[in-house]
Amino acid sequence: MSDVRLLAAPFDPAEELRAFTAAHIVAGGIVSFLGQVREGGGVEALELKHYDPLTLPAMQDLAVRVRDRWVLDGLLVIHRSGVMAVGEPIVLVAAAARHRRDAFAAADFAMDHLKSESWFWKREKVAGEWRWIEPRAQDFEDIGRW
Amino acid sequence: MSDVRLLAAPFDPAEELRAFTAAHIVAGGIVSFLGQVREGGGVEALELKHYDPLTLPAMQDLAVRVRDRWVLDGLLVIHRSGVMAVGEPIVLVAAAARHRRDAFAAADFAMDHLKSESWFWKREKVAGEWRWIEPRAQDFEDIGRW
Amino acid sequence: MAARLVFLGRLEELAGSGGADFALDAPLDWTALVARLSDEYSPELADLISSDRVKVALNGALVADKQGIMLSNGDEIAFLPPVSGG
Amino acid sequence: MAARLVFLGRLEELAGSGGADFALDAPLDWTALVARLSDEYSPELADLISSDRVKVALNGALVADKQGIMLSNGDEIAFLPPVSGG
Repeated sequence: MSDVRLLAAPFDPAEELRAFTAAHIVAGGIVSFLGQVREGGGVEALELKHYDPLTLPAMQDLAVRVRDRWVLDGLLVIHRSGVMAVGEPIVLVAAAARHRRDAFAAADFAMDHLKSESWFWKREKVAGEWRWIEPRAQDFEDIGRW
Repeated sequence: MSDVRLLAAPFDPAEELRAFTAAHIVAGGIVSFLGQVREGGGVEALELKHYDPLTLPAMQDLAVRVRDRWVLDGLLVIHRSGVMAVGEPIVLVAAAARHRRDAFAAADFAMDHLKSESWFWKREKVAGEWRWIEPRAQDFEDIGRW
Repeated sequence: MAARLVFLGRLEELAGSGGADFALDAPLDWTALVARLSDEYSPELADLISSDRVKVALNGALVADKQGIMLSNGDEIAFLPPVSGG
Repeated sequence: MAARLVFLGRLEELAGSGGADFALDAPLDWTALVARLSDEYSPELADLISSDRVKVALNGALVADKQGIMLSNGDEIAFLPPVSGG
Protein backbone atom coordinates (compact mmCIF):
# COMPACT_ATOMS: atom_id res chain seq x y z
CA MET A 1 0.00 0.00 0.00
CA SER A 2 2.84 2.38 0.81
CA ASP A 3 5.34 3.57 -1.78
CA VAL A 4 8.80 3.58 -0.20
CA ARG A 5 11.86 4.23 -2.32
CA LEU A 6 15.57 4.78 -1.82
CA LEU A 7 16.92 6.53 -4.90
CA ALA A 8 20.47 6.99 -6.12
CA ALA A 9 19.52 9.60 -8.73
CA PRO A 10 17.58 12.90 -8.65
CA PHE A 11 13.78 12.84 -8.63
CA ASP A 12 11.08 15.39 -9.34
CA PRO A 13 9.03 16.03 -6.19
CA ALA A 14 6.32 17.98 -8.04
CA GLU A 15 5.68 15.09 -10.42
CA GLU A 16 5.79 12.57 -7.59
CA LEU A 17 3.18 14.57 -5.69
CA ARG A 18 1.05 14.91 -8.79
CA ALA A 19 1.00 11.15 -9.27
CA PHE A 20 0.42 10.48 -5.57
CA THR A 21 -2.47 12.95 -5.45
CA ALA A 22 -4.08 11.51 -8.55
CA ALA A 23 -3.78 8.01 -7.08
CA HIS A 24 -5.58 9.02 -3.88
CA ILE A 25 -8.65 10.85 -5.00
CA VAL A 26 -10.62 9.37 -2.10
CA ALA A 27 -8.39 11.32 0.28
CA GLY A 28 -9.57 14.81 1.07
CA GLY A 29 -6.16 15.97 2.19
CA ILE A 30 -2.52 15.38 1.40
CA VAL A 31 0.30 16.63 3.58
CA SER A 32 3.80 16.56 2.20
CA PHE A 33 7.25 17.38 3.45
CA LEU A 34 10.02 18.10 1.01
CA GLY A 35 13.58 18.41 2.23
CA GLN A 36 16.09 19.89 -0.17
CA VAL A 37 19.77 20.78 -0.09
CA ARG A 38 19.51 24.32 1.13
CA GLU A 39 21.56 27.17 -0.17
CA GLY A 40 23.64 28.81 2.51
CA GLY A 41 26.53 28.30 4.87
CA GLY A 42 28.87 27.84 1.92
CA VAL A 43 27.57 24.33 1.30
CA GLU A 44 28.42 23.23 -2.23
CA ALA A 45 27.07 19.70 -2.09
CA LEU A 46 25.70 17.13 0.27
CA GLU A 47 26.29 13.40 0.31
CA LEU A 48 24.19 10.79 2.00
CA LYS A 49 25.62 7.34 2.46
CA HIS A 50 23.40 4.41 3.30
CA TYR A 51 23.93 0.73 4.06
CA ASP A 52 21.98 -1.43 1.66
CA PRO A 53 21.00 -4.27 4.01
CA LEU A 54 19.54 -1.88 6.57
CA THR A 55 18.45 1.42 5.07
CA LEU A 56 15.54 0.58 2.80
CA PRO A 57 14.17 -2.19 5.06
CA ALA A 58 14.11 0.26 7.98
CA MET A 59 12.28 2.83 5.84
CA GLN A 60 9.73 0.17 4.97
CA ASP A 61 9.33 -0.74 8.64
CA LEU A 62 8.77 2.91 9.46
CA ALA A 63 6.05 3.11 6.80
CA VAL A 64 4.30 0.13 8.38
CA ARG A 65 4.41 1.80 11.81
CA VAL A 66 2.97 5.02 10.36
CA ARG A 67 0.17 3.12 8.65
CA ASP A 68 -0.62 1.26 11.86
CA ARG A 69 -0.83 4.44 13.86
CA TRP A 70 -2.92 6.68 11.58
CA VAL A 71 -5.76 6.07 9.16
CA LEU A 72 -4.26 6.88 5.79
CA ASP A 73 -5.30 6.32 2.22
CA GLY A 74 -1.71 6.41 1.04
CA LEU A 75 1.85 7.02 2.15
CA LEU A 76 4.82 8.00 0.01
CA VAL A 77 8.41 8.01 1.28
CA ILE A 78 11.23 8.82 -1.14
CA HIS A 79 14.77 9.34 0.11
CA ARG A 80 17.89 10.08 -1.84
CA SER A 81 21.30 8.59 -1.35
CA GLY A 82 24.51 9.77 -2.99
CA VAL A 83 25.80 13.22 -3.84
CA MET A 84 23.31 16.07 -4.23
CA ALA A 85 23.79 19.64 -5.42
CA VAL A 86 22.23 22.71 -3.81
CA GLY A 87 18.49 22.80 -4.53
CA GLU A 88 18.20 19.08 -5.16
CA PRO A 89 15.51 17.21 -3.24
CA ILE A 90 16.68 14.91 -0.45
CA VAL A 91 13.49 13.51 0.96
CA LEU A 92 9.81 13.62 0.13
CA VAL A 93 7.15 12.28 2.47
CA ALA A 94 3.47 12.53 1.63
CA ALA A 95 0.47 11.24 3.54
CA ALA A 96 -3.03 11.12 2.06
CA ALA A 97 -5.93 10.85 4.46
CA ARG A 98 -9.59 11.52 4.75
CA HIS A 99 -8.91 13.55 7.88
CA ARG A 100 -6.45 16.39 7.84
CA ARG A 101 -5.10 15.73 11.34
CA ASP A 102 -4.09 12.19 10.41
CA ALA A 103 -2.20 13.37 7.35
CA PHE A 104 -0.31 16.06 9.27
CA ALA A 105 0.61 13.79 12.16
CA ALA A 106 1.69 10.93 9.90
CA ALA A 107 3.99 13.10 7.78
CA ASP A 108 5.44 14.82 10.84
CA PHE A 109 6.07 11.52 12.64
CA ALA A 110 7.60 9.95 9.54
CA MET A 111 9.99 12.87 9.11
CA ASP A 112 11.06 12.89 12.76
CA HIS A 113 11.86 9.20 12.56
CA LEU A 114 13.56 9.41 9.18
CA LYS A 115 15.78 12.18 10.50
CA SER A 116 16.80 10.59 13.75
CA GLU A 117 16.62 6.86 13.17
CA SER A 118 17.18 6.12 9.51
CA TRP A 119 20.41 4.58 8.37
CA PHE A 120 21.89 7.57 6.59
CA TRP A 121 25.19 9.30 7.16
CA LYS A 122 25.55 12.79 5.87
CA ARG A 123 28.50 14.86 4.83
CA GLU A 124 28.72 18.33 3.36
CA LYS A 125 31.18 19.89 0.99
CA VAL A 126 32.24 23.36 2.10
CA ALA A 127 35.07 25.20 0.37
CA GLY A 128 35.97 22.04 -1.49
CA GLU A 129 36.30 19.93 1.68
CA TRP A 130 33.94 17.18 2.75
CA ARG A 131 33.04 17.03 6.41
CA TRP A 132 30.80 14.57 8.20
CA ILE A 133 27.70 15.90 9.95
CA GLU A 134 27.10 14.78 13.51
CA PRO A 135 23.57 14.01 14.73
CA ARG A 136 21.72 17.05 16.00
CA ALA A 137 20.25 17.26 19.50
CA GLN A 138 17.10 18.73 17.91
CA ASP A 139 16.45 15.46 16.11
CA PHE A 140 16.28 13.60 19.40
CA GLU A 141 13.99 16.24 20.88
CA ASP A 142 11.73 15.92 17.86
CA ILE A 143 11.42 12.18 18.18
CA GLY A 144 10.79 12.45 21.91
CA ARG A 145 7.46 14.13 21.16
CA TRP A 146 5.82 10.92 19.99
CA MET B 1 6.50 38.15 1.14
CA SER B 2 3.58 35.74 1.29
CA ASP B 3 1.71 34.61 -1.80
CA VAL B 4 -2.03 34.58 -1.01
CA ARG B 5 -4.54 33.98 -3.77
CA LEU B 6 -8.27 33.45 -4.10
CA LEU B 7 -8.93 31.78 -7.44
CA ALA B 8 -12.13 31.36 -9.41
CA ALA B 9 -10.62 28.80 -11.81
CA PRO B 10 -8.75 25.49 -11.38
CA PHE B 11 -5.05 25.54 -10.55
CA ASP B 12 -2.24 22.99 -10.72
CA PRO B 13 -0.93 22.29 -7.21
CA ALA B 14 2.12 20.38 -8.46
CA GLU B 15 3.27 23.32 -10.58
CA GLU B 16 2.53 25.78 -7.79
CA LEU B 17 4.67 23.72 -5.43
CA ARG B 18 7.42 23.43 -7.99
CA ALA B 19 7.57 27.22 -8.36
CA PHE B 20 7.33 27.80 -4.61
CA THR B 21 10.12 25.31 -3.92
CA ALA B 22 12.38 26.83 -6.57
CA ALA B 23 11.76 30.29 -5.11
CA HIS B 24 12.81 29.19 -1.63
CA ILE B 25 16.07 27.38 -2.10
CA VAL B 26 17.34 28.79 1.20
CA ALA B 27 14.67 26.79 3.00
CA GLY B 28 15.63 23.28 3.95
CA GLY B 29 12.08 22.09 4.26
CA ILE B 30 8.70 22.73 2.71
CA VAL B 31 5.48 21.43 4.21
CA SER B 32 2.36 21.54 2.11
CA PHE B 33 -1.27 20.70 2.55
CA LEU B 34 -3.44 20.04 -0.45
CA GLY B 35 -7.19 19.71 -0.03
CA GLN B 36 -9.11 18.31 -2.96
CA VAL B 37 -12.72 17.42 -3.68
CA ARG B 38 -12.74 13.85 -2.53
CA GLU B 39 -14.45 11.04 -4.31
CA GLY B 40 -17.08 9.34 -2.19
CA GLY B 41 -20.41 9.82 -0.50
CA GLY B 42 -22.05 10.35 -3.88
CA VAL B 43 -20.63 13.86 -4.12
CA GLU B 44 -20.70 15.05 -7.73
CA ALA B 45 -19.42 18.57 -7.22
CA LEU B 46 -18.62 21.10 -4.56
CA GLU B 47 -19.19 24.82 -4.56
CA LEU B 48 -17.51 27.39 -2.39
CA LYS B 49 -19.01 30.83 -2.18
CA HIS B 50 -17.06 33.73 -0.82
CA TYR B 51 -17.74 37.40 -0.12
CA ASP B 52 -15.32 39.61 -1.99
CA PRO B 53 -14.86 42.39 0.59
CA LEU B 54 -13.98 39.93 3.37
CA THR B 55 -12.60 36.67 2.06
CA LEU B 56 -9.25 37.55 0.50
CA PRO B 57 -8.42 40.27 3.07
CA ALA B 58 -9.00 37.73 5.87
CA MET B 59 -6.74 35.21 4.12
CA GLN B 60 -4.05 37.90 3.89
CA ASP B 61 -4.48 38.72 7.59
CA LEU B 62 -4.10 35.04 8.42
CA ALA B 63 -0.87 34.89 6.41
CA VAL B 64 0.49 37.82 8.41
CA ARG B 65 -0.37 36.08 11.68
CA VAL B 66 1.36 32.90 10.52
CA ARG B 67 4.48 34.83 9.50
CA ASP B 68 4.53 36.61 12.85
CA ARG B 69 4.32 33.35 14.76
CA TRP B 70 6.85 31.17 12.95
CA VAL B 71 10.14 31.83 11.22
CA LEU B 72 9.42 31.10 7.58
CA ASP B 73 11.21 31.74 4.33
CA GLY B 74 7.96 31.69 2.40
CA LEU B 75 4.25 31.07 2.71
CA LEU B 76 1.82 30.15 -0.04
CA VAL B 77 -1.96 30.13 0.41
CA ILE B 78 -4.18 29.38 -2.58
CA HIS B 79 -7.91 28.85 -2.14
CA ARG B 80 -10.53 28.15 -4.76
CA SER B 81 -13.97 29.63 -4.97
CA GLY B 82 -16.74 28.52 -7.32
CA VAL B 83 -17.81 25.08 -8.51
CA MET B 84 -15.28 22.23 -8.40
CA ALA B 85 -15.47 18.69 -9.74
CA VAL B 86 -14.31 15.59 -7.91
CA GLY B 87 -10.51 15.49 -7.81
CA GLU B 88 -10.09 19.23 -8.25
CA PRO B 89 -7.89 21.06 -5.76
CA ILE B 90 -9.65 23.30 -3.23
CA VAL B 91 -6.84 24.64 -1.13
CA LEU B 92 -3.05 24.54 -1.15
CA VAL B 93 -0.98 25.82 1.74
CA ALA B 94 2.81 25.57 1.72
CA ALA B 95 5.31 26.82 4.26
CA ALA B 96 9.04 26.96 3.58
CA ALA B 97 11.35 27.16 6.55
CA ARG B 98 14.85 26.46 7.61
CA HIS B 99 13.52 24.38 10.49
CA ARG B 100 11.13 21.54 9.85
CA ARG B 101 9.04 22.14 12.98
CA ASP B 102 8.25 25.70 11.93
CA ALA B 103 7.09 24.59 8.50
CA PHE B 104 4.84 21.86 9.91
CA ALA B 105 3.30 24.08 12.59
CA ALA B 106 2.73 26.99 10.22
CA ALA B 107 0.96 24.87 7.59
CA ASP B 108 -1.11 23.09 10.22
CA PHE B 109 -2.14 26.35 11.92
CA ALA B 110 -2.97 28.00 8.60
CA MET B 111 -5.20 25.09 7.59
CA ASP B 112 -7.03 24.99 10.92
CA HIS B 113 -7.78 28.68 10.64
CA LEU B 114 -8.70 28.57 6.97
CA LYS B 115 -11.15 25.77 7.70
CA SER B 116 -12.86 27.28 10.69
CA GLU B 117 -12.58 31.03 10.25
CA SER B 118 -12.33 31.84 6.57
CA TRP B 119 -15.23 33.44 4.79
CA PHE B 120 -16.30 30.50 2.66
CA TRP B 121 -19.64 28.76 2.46
CA LYS B 122 -19.70 25.29 1.03
CA ARG B 123 -22.36 23.26 -0.67
CA GLU B 124 -22.22 19.83 -2.23
CA LYS B 125 -24.10 18.33 -5.11
CA VAL B 126 -25.37 14.85 -4.33
CA ALA B 127 -27.76 13.03 -6.69
CA GLY B 128 -28.24 16.24 -8.63
CA GLU B 129 -29.25 18.27 -5.55
CA TRP B 130 -27.19 21.00 -3.96
CA ARG B 131 -27.10 21.08 -0.16
CA TRP B 132 -25.34 23.50 2.13
CA ILE B 133 -22.70 22.12 4.48
CA GLU B 134 -22.86 23.16 8.12
CA PRO B 135 -19.68 23.87 10.07
CA ARG B 136 -18.15 20.78 11.65
CA ALA B 137 -17.47 20.49 15.37
CA GLN B 138 -14.06 19.04 14.45
CA ASP B 139 -13.02 22.36 12.93
CA PHE B 140 -13.57 24.13 16.24
CA GLU B 141 -11.67 21.44 18.10
CA ASP B 142 -8.80 21.81 15.65
CA ILE B 143 -8.58 25.55 16.14
CA GLY B 144 -8.79 25.20 19.91
CA ARG B 145 -5.38 23.53 19.86
CA TRP B 146 -3.53 26.77 19.16
CA MET C 1 -33.00 55.03 -3.55
CA ALA C 2 -31.81 51.55 -2.68
CA ALA C 3 -29.42 49.55 -0.61
CA ARG C 4 -27.89 46.22 -1.66
CA LEU C 5 -28.61 43.04 0.27
CA VAL C 6 -26.16 40.12 0.07
CA PHE C 7 -27.14 36.66 1.31
CA LEU C 8 -24.35 34.15 1.84
CA GLY C 9 -24.44 30.40 2.35
CA ARG C 10 -27.76 28.88 3.27
CA LEU C 11 -29.36 32.32 3.46
CA GLU C 12 -29.07 32.56 -0.30
CA GLU C 13 -31.35 29.60 -0.67
CA LEU C 14 -33.89 31.00 1.78
CA ALA C 15 -33.81 34.43 0.15
CA GLY C 16 -34.12 32.98 -3.33
CA SER C 17 -31.02 34.77 -4.55
CA GLY C 18 -27.54 35.77 -3.46
CA GLY C 19 -28.24 39.46 -3.67
CA ALA C 20 -31.03 41.95 -4.22
CA ASP C 21 -31.62 45.65 -4.37
CA PHE C 22 -33.70 46.91 -1.50
CA ALA C 23 -35.74 50.09 -1.85
CA LEU C 24 -35.36 52.64 0.93
CA ASP C 25 -37.21 55.89 1.52
CA ALA C 26 -35.15 56.78 4.56
CA PRO C 27 -32.43 55.17 6.66
CA LEU C 28 -33.64 51.98 8.37
CA ASP C 29 -32.53 50.87 11.81
CA TRP C 30 -31.91 47.20 12.56
CA THR C 31 -35.40 46.52 13.97
CA ALA C 32 -37.10 48.07 10.97
CA LEU C 33 -34.79 46.23 8.60
CA VAL C 34 -35.55 42.86 10.16
CA ALA C 35 -39.28 43.62 9.98
CA ARG C 36 -38.99 44.47 6.28
CA LEU C 37 -37.02 41.26 5.63
CA SER C 38 -39.68 39.26 7.44
CA ASP C 39 -42.38 40.76 5.23
CA GLU C 40 -40.55 40.73 1.92
CA TYR C 41 -38.78 37.37 2.34
CA SER C 42 -39.93 35.22 5.23
CA PRO C 43 -40.11 35.26 9.02
CA GLU C 44 -37.67 32.33 8.96
CA LEU C 45 -35.05 34.36 7.11
CA ALA C 46 -35.61 37.31 9.47
CA ASP C 47 -35.22 35.05 12.52
CA LEU C 48 -31.97 33.58 11.20
CA ILE C 49 -30.57 37.00 10.43
CA SER C 50 -31.47 38.15 13.94
CA SER C 51 -29.70 35.20 15.56
CA ASP C 52 -26.24 35.51 17.06
CA ARG C 53 -24.89 32.97 14.60
CA VAL C 54 -25.38 35.28 11.62
CA LYS C 55 -22.83 38.07 11.34
CA VAL C 56 -23.33 41.23 9.35
CA ALA C 57 -20.97 43.28 7.20
CA LEU C 58 -21.88 46.83 6.22
CA ASN C 59 -20.09 48.15 3.14
CA GLY C 60 -17.56 45.32 3.39
CA ALA C 61 -16.69 45.77 7.07
CA LEU C 62 -17.84 43.41 9.80
CA VAL C 63 -20.21 45.00 12.26
CA ALA C 64 -19.56 44.25 15.92
CA ASP C 65 -23.09 45.18 17.10
CA LYS C 66 -25.66 44.68 14.41
CA GLN C 67 -28.40 46.21 16.60
CA GLY C 68 -26.70 49.55 16.02
CA ILE C 69 -26.86 49.40 12.23
CA MET C 70 -28.53 52.18 10.29
CA LEU C 71 -29.01 51.17 6.65
CA SER C 72 -28.87 54.03 4.17
CA ASN C 73 -29.18 54.55 0.49
CA GLY C 74 -26.19 53.10 -1.39
CA ASP C 75 -25.11 50.81 1.43
CA GLU C 76 -24.30 47.14 0.94
CA ILE C 77 -25.31 44.90 3.80
CA ALA C 78 -24.16 41.26 3.81
CA PHE C 79 -25.61 38.51 6.00
CA LEU C 80 -22.98 35.91 6.89
CA PRO C 81 -24.03 32.59 8.40
CA PRO C 82 -21.42 30.32 10.05
CA VAL C 83 -18.66 29.49 7.61
CA SER C 84 -18.00 25.95 6.41
CA GLY C 85 -14.96 26.52 4.30
CA GLY C 86 -12.11 24.63 2.70
CA MET D 1 39.64 -16.87 3.73
CA ALA D 2 38.26 -13.39 4.36
CA ALA D 3 35.46 -11.40 5.92
CA ARG D 4 34.20 -8.09 4.63
CA LEU D 5 34.48 -4.93 6.72
CA VAL D 6 32.12 -2.01 6.04
CA PHE D 7 32.78 1.42 7.52
CA LEU D 8 29.94 3.93 7.49
CA GLY D 9 29.90 7.66 8.08
CA ARG D 10 32.93 9.17 9.72
CA LEU D 11 34.46 5.74 10.21
CA GLU D 12 35.00 5.55 6.46
CA GLU D 13 37.30 8.53 6.67
CA LEU D 14 39.25 7.07 9.57
CA ALA D 15 39.54 3.69 7.90
CA GLY D 16 40.59 5.22 4.60
CA SER D 17 37.83 3.43 2.69
CA GLY D 18 34.20 2.42 2.97
CA GLY D 19 34.97 -1.29 2.84
CA ALA D 20 37.80 -3.74 2.89
CA ASP D 21 38.43 -7.46 2.81
CA PHE D 22 39.82 -8.78 6.03
CA ALA D 23 41.90 -11.93 6.06
CA LEU D 24 40.96 -14.54 8.65
CA ASP D 25 42.64 -17.82 9.56
CA ALA D 26 39.98 -18.77 12.07
CA PRO D 27 36.87 -17.19 13.57
CA LEU D 28 37.64 -14.07 15.56
CA ASP D 29 35.79 -13.01 18.69
CA TRP D 30 35.01 -9.35 19.36
CA THR D 31 38.09 -8.70 21.50
CA ALA D 32 40.42 -10.19 18.92
CA LEU D 33 38.67 -8.32 16.14
CA VAL D 34 39.07 -4.96 17.90
CA ALA D 35 42.76 -5.72 18.53
CA ARG D 36 43.28 -6.52 14.84
CA LEU D 37 41.47 -3.27 13.83
CA SER D 38 43.66 -1.31 16.22
CA ASP D 39 46.81 -2.79 14.63
CA GLU D 40 45.73 -2.66 11.00
CA TYR D 41 43.92 0.68 11.09
CA SER D 42 44.39 2.77 14.19
CA PRO D 43 43.74 2.69 17.93
CA GLU D 44 41.35 5.61 17.39
CA LEU D 45 39.22 3.60 14.97
CA ALA D 46 39.25 0.62 17.33
CA ASP D 47 38.17 2.82 20.25
CA LEU D 48 35.30 4.32 18.30
CA ILE D 49 34.14 0.91 17.17
CA SER D 50 34.23 -0.31 20.77
CA SER D 51 32.12 2.59 22.02
CA ASP D 52 28.43 2.25 22.71
CA ARG D 53 27.65 4.83 20.07
CA VAL D 54 28.80 2.59 17.24
CA LYS D 55 26.36 -0.18 16.34
CA VAL D 56 27.31 -3.30 14.45
CA ALA D 57 25.49 -5.31 11.79
CA LEU D 58 26.60 -8.82 10.98
CA ASN D 59 25.56 -10.06 7.55
CA GLY D 60 23.02 -7.27 7.28
CA ALA D 61 21.37 -7.79 10.66
CA LEU D 62 21.87 -5.50 13.63
CA VAL D 63 23.66 -7.15 16.53
CA ALA D 64 22.22 -6.45 19.97
CA ASP D 65 25.38 -7.41 21.87
CA LYS D 66 28.49 -6.86 19.83
CA GLN D 67 30.69 -8.44 22.54
CA GLY D 68 29.16 -11.77 21.54
CA ILE D 69 30.16 -11.54 17.88
CA MET D 70 32.23 -14.28 16.30
CA LEU D 71 33.48 -13.20 12.87
CA SER D 72 33.90 -16.01 10.37
CA ASN D 73 35.02 -16.44 6.82
CA GLY D 74 32.53 -14.96 4.37
CA ASP D 75 30.83 -12.72 6.93
CA GLU D 76 30.14 -9.05 6.33
CA ILE D 77 30.47 -6.86 9.38
CA ALA D 78 29.36 -3.23 9.22
CA PHE D 79 30.26 -0.53 11.74
CA LEU D 80 27.51 2.06 12.08
CA PRO D 81 28.20 5.34 13.86
CA PRO D 82 25.29 7.57 14.93
CA VAL D 83 23.12 8.47 11.97
CA SER D 84 22.71 12.03 10.72
CA GLY D 85 20.26 11.49 7.96
CA GLY D 86 17.81 13.41 5.85
